[in-house]
Amino acid sequence: MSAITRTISYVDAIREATDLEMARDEAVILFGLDVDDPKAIQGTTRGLLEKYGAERVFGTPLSEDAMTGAAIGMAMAGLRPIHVHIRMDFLLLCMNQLINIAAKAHYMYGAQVRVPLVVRSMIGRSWGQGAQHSQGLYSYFMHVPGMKVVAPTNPHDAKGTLIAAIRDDNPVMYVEHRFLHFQKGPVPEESYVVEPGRARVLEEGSDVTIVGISQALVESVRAARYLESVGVKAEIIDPIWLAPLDIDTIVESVKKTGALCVVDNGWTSCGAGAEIVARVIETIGAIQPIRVLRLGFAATTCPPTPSLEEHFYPNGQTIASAVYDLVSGQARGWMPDERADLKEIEFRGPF
Amino acid sequence: MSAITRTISYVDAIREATDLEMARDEAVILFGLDVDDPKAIQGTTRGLLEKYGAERVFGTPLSEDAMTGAAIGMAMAGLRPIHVHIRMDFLLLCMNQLINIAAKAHYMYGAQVRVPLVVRSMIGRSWGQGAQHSQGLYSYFMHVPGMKVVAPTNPHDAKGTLIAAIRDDNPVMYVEHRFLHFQKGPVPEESYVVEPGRARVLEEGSDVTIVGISQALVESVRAARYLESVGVKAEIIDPIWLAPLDIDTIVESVKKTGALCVVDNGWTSCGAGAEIVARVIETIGAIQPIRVLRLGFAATTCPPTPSLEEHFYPNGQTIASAVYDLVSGQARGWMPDERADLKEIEFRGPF
Amino acid sequence: MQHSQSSSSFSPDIFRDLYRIRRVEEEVARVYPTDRIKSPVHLSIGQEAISVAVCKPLRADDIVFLSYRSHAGYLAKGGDLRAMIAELYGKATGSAQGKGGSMHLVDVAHGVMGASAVVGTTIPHAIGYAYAMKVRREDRIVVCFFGDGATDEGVFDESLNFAALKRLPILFVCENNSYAIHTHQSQRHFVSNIAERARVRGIPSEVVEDDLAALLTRAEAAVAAVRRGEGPRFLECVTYRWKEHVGPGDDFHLGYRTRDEAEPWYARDAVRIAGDALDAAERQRIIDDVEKEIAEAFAFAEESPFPGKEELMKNVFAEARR
Amino acid sequence: MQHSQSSSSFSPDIFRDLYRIRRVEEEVARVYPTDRIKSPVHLSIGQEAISVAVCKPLRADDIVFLSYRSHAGYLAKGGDLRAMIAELYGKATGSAQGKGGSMHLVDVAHGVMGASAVVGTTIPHAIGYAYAMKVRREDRIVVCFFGDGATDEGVFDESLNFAALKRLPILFVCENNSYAIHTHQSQRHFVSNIAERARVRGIPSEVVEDDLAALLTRAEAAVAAVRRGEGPRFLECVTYRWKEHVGPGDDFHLGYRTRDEAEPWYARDAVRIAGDALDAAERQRIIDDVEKEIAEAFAFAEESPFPGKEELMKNVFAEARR
Ligand SMILES: Cc1ncc(C[n+]2csc(CCOP(=O)(O)OP(=O)(O)O)c2C)c(N)n1
Ligand SMILES: Cc1ncc(C[n+]2csc(CCOP(=O)(O)OP(=O)(O)O)c2C)c(N)n1
Ligand SMILES: [Mg+2]
Ligand SMILES: [Mg+2]
Repeated sequence: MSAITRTISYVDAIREATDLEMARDEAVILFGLDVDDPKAIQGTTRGLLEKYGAERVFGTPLSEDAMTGAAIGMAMAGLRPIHVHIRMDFLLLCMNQLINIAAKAHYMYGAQVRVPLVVRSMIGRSWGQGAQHSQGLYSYFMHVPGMKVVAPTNPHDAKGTLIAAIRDDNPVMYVEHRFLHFQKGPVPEESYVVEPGRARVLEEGSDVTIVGISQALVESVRAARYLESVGVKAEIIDPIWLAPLDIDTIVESVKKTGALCVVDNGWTSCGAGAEIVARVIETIGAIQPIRVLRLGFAATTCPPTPSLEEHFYPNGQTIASAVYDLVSGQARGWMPDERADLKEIEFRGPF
Repeated sequence: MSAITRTISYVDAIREATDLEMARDEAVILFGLDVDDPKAIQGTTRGLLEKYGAERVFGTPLSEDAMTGAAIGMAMAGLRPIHVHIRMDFLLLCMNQLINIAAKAHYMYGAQVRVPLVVRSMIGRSWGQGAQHSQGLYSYFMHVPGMKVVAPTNPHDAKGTLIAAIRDDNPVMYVEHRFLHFQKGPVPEESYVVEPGRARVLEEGSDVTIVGISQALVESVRAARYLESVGVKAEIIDPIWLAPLDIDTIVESVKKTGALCVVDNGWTSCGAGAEIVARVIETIGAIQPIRVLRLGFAATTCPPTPSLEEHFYPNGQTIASAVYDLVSGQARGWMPDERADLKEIEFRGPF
Repeated sequence: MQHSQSSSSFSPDIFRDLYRIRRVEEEVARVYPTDRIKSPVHLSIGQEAISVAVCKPLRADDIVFLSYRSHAGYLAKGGDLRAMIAELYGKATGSAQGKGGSMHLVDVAHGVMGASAVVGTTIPHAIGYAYAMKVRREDRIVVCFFGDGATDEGVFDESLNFAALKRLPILFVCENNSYAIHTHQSQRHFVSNIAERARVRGIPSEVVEDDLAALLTRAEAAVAAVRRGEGPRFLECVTYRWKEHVGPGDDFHLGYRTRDEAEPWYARDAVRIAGDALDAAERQRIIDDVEKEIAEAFAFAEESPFPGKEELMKNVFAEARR
Repeated sequence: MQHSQSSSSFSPDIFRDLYRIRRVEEEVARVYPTDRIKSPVHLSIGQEAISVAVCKPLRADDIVFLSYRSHAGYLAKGGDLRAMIAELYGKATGSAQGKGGSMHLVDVAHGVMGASAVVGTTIPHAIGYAYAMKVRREDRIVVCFFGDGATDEGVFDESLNFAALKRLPILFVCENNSYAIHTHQSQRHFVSNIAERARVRGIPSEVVEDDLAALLTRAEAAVAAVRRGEGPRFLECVTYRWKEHVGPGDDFHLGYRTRDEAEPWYARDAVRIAGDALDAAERQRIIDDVEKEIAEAFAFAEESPFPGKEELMKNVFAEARR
């Protein structure tokens, strides 16, 4: 693959993908609370109202349930709606439409309708967001057949998966972590798709497979740096798409390493990590013993105070510490000191 | 444990538990769509309106979201609401209140409030219920900290877990499968609780551990009978409570058998089975190879037509066939013929 | 068909549509106990006039959204009868190849966009579809049918708000039969004034009594106004469900309502009234036609195959088509 | 504090309550840029009079439910100031030990049942609590505060319906500041008539303009009616948010509203008006008291410890207490 020379942010990658698709296809339409307001959803919708007009780019009343249903109706009529939510937590208001209709319509209406709907939902963190502004609930959408789920971790994939999602004739849950919004990275100027169902081996290693989901991938890369210092070589996998999930890539890696750690940006119970572990073990559990570990949100409500919040999320150091124990087969009691040079983690490809 | 002489149905066990608790504690209150109508929620609420009056037993408007919020408000005020839904699928209308508030209130309000709420939700099946009247979505509630989840499989536990749920100061999701409503079994007349977090080994065996959830437990017992005919001895576990989950009992069993099959009454992806498998493997995966299999709904929307629906759900025969392959380590191509004597499966204890 | 309360005359088409729906429902009810219908059925008997009157002024390319009590709306809009019966039978020739069932009837080619088993869920679909028509400057319109129970759900109010705000080409039709299953509206609403709730949003709204002539006039006017681009309209149509909530029988034995309550509605039966307006020969010709069509549709369903096992996993996802 | 538009005289208490809330908010805004407050803040500046007027006739054992813009309601109802500031600081002495944050203030001992970050979510809690009071034959009442944006959500309409149906002892108070974040009501509602939506449900309802005297009178009357057992009441109180939606600053630079729009509201400032009604010495005494209390509360928060790591997993579940 040829080197990509332009560097832009994740926010701009989303904006550009939307812009390109809206220019390419009149049917694409963008709405949700505040998409047309001065803050333009962190900048991801900036300029689109001016370019495409208020019928194709509009804010809505605070009516998540009806607006999701409306998005489905628009999709049935042949539009390709992108419905934006500044917090994934608000999706709990429209689960009926998403799970009972969007995921099922094509099947239960005998393939007479299609629901090409993209739901953009943001996960927050820090600054005291607390209980209801922090949840990464994507496993809810992995549970139900008929939905695709994607959680891009870098600007390149943010653009390519959003274009893929918009062109997909099925409902796609597109998950953005606010920390990732500030990531910069190489992004081609032209249109391209990052296809559903293909994971990426970000770094090769022989001792343990670490699968990092959404922003947890960044923490996993940090963890890999720490682990190097104790001689542990981690293979880092970015699943990109959670449904369909590229389990083969993960299984191949675990066959080699014999140890799997999934670092999630949500709770572990019945989460994405549980699914990944179960599928790996169903495939190769009978053949070899496998060390397995899931990390994710602490099994509690997210507290806003920083003294507790720092223990709510796994980070590079805590991941490294736990993975070191995992590969060692015993508690080592090792916790690396924070390294300032790991503050900025950027992906430069290859993609 | 002394023998229990009285036999009643699951429906009557629910009714009796509710009655006993309403008599014992004025704070217990029962409501939901149609709880006071002539069909009395399959009979589970029969007679309670007459006995406790329309303020403590009432039907509601079709407003699942607000009524769930109201239930939470009642609970904050010191009542102990039981909110009934004739289909679990309708919970998708009130996920915001259940996940964003009920599960979190005690924590995020600094332990100043309690939410002693019981949500009774029914899973359907057959008779063309189809896409939106068939889902077993309990993994959504296992995902979020702060909720308890129970899926009793027999009249004894239906009564004992409901009483435990009503007395619990936390939100409890109580899951009833309509097929189980017709089960009969021994139930003590007096009050008793079946405590959260304790599973039951229903049948002992050495070759494979089968965990059956809700109605899938009945199918698992059928499967065990078929498996006997090919010499496979299955250990059957009823988890009863899905959260908190008694993983120790399951782990102990798998240590012995080396093989685990979870038969679920829902989709497998990020489902209860994924969680059980992941926790077992996290505990003992490093020590021994373990054969693992999840069975559950086919990864599709539930079709109403019987020619497809019969393939949507695992049953005694298909479970037996798959488990035989699992313990054999190879595809045997064995599918037992249906046995008429397995139509009625009843649990006679011990409890 | 002795006496008529209304002196209006109705076109043969109206009688045909009404009679056809009534007889389909009666056939469904007749067959139901044999277990050959593989789906719960929510019969429209007693409520047919609303669907027929509202669909009469619609064009083939207009769109309707329905609730699970969808048979009348489906047929009135032109949904395929054979595909419907086959769907109830769970057959591969059904409107959804047996994957929808009675509660999810659909016929996109005839503008029936689909029914849903969860009360109120199709209301926002209707506004979304109408929004698409509006931005594409089409002169089609959407009609959204639902029951009085659906108006209890918050999504109803949210949808009215959006429809009003965006001046959408949509006609809301509430079939108020007073009951949600066995619970009367008076046990669910402090004031029984559903139409007012639309009016307060700025949507012209009216209550239409159970009278075929009135229904036809009011529906035609409302459809015309919506088509002229005047924004949404709302009709609350007062009606009565003759049969049990779900299933083929009567339900007076349950005790939540009495036969006395039902009698006046039977006396106003629109099917009879529309039939009485015709001369006997013409009426009989229509009856014969319809009976033949229905018999054929049931025969078609009976003879059709069930879908094969390989269908189970098909169409979970839509395949790319470009 | 030069001139007053209103000639009414207001009690010292009213001034104290208003001034106290205003000054707490200003202190929060002042401290905010230092990052010692560990939570997003939604300031009530400009809207204080509504909380003060409505809480004035309440008893200590009455209950209020709040939105995330909760500081005014929390303080007006008697919520503990030190616990509030400590909660904003994320300290162990906070109302929720740092586990709630600014958006989830609570003080059960003083009848503040809790605020929520998801718009509209506390409205049904309020009706549930009122239901409990009703069945227990208490003479307490519930007040439910929320913004105009919350009325977009279906749960608002569902809750009105239930409150009306069950004749609950609840006063709904909509603080209509015309905006949901940066989106004006006119972009969200076709007709701006929130109070009408309650009236159509059979709930006596009125619009109260931005006038302290009117607010006091109307709130007192509404609370009295609810307490007499006359069922729910609804007040739509017209108001204006002076500061940005979230955070401590102004936001005219964003361009969604102008300073011109704000000026008339500044001119009607209730804090100043209530102060002007007092003699200078009395006013100063109150100011000194309040300033001292606020300074102490912030000092308390500053000095308090953060919760220790062991708190993270505490109170996920409530322990049995019997
Ligand atoms: C959201 C939801 N809640 C409850 C039910 C159970 N239910 C099925 S039909 C029905 C009554 C609906 O009444 P109405 O809208 O008046 O329609 P009708 O049956 O009278 O045509 C109810 C409560 C449901 N299907 N969906
Ligand atoms: C359900 C939900 N949707 C969206 C948001 C994002 N949001 C936070 S505050 C707000 C505006 C609410 O406006 P209003 O109810 O008028 O209250 P105000 O801020 O004016 O006091 C929105 C849209 C949210 N918190 N919850
Ligand atoms: Mg009805
Ligand atoms: Mg506002």
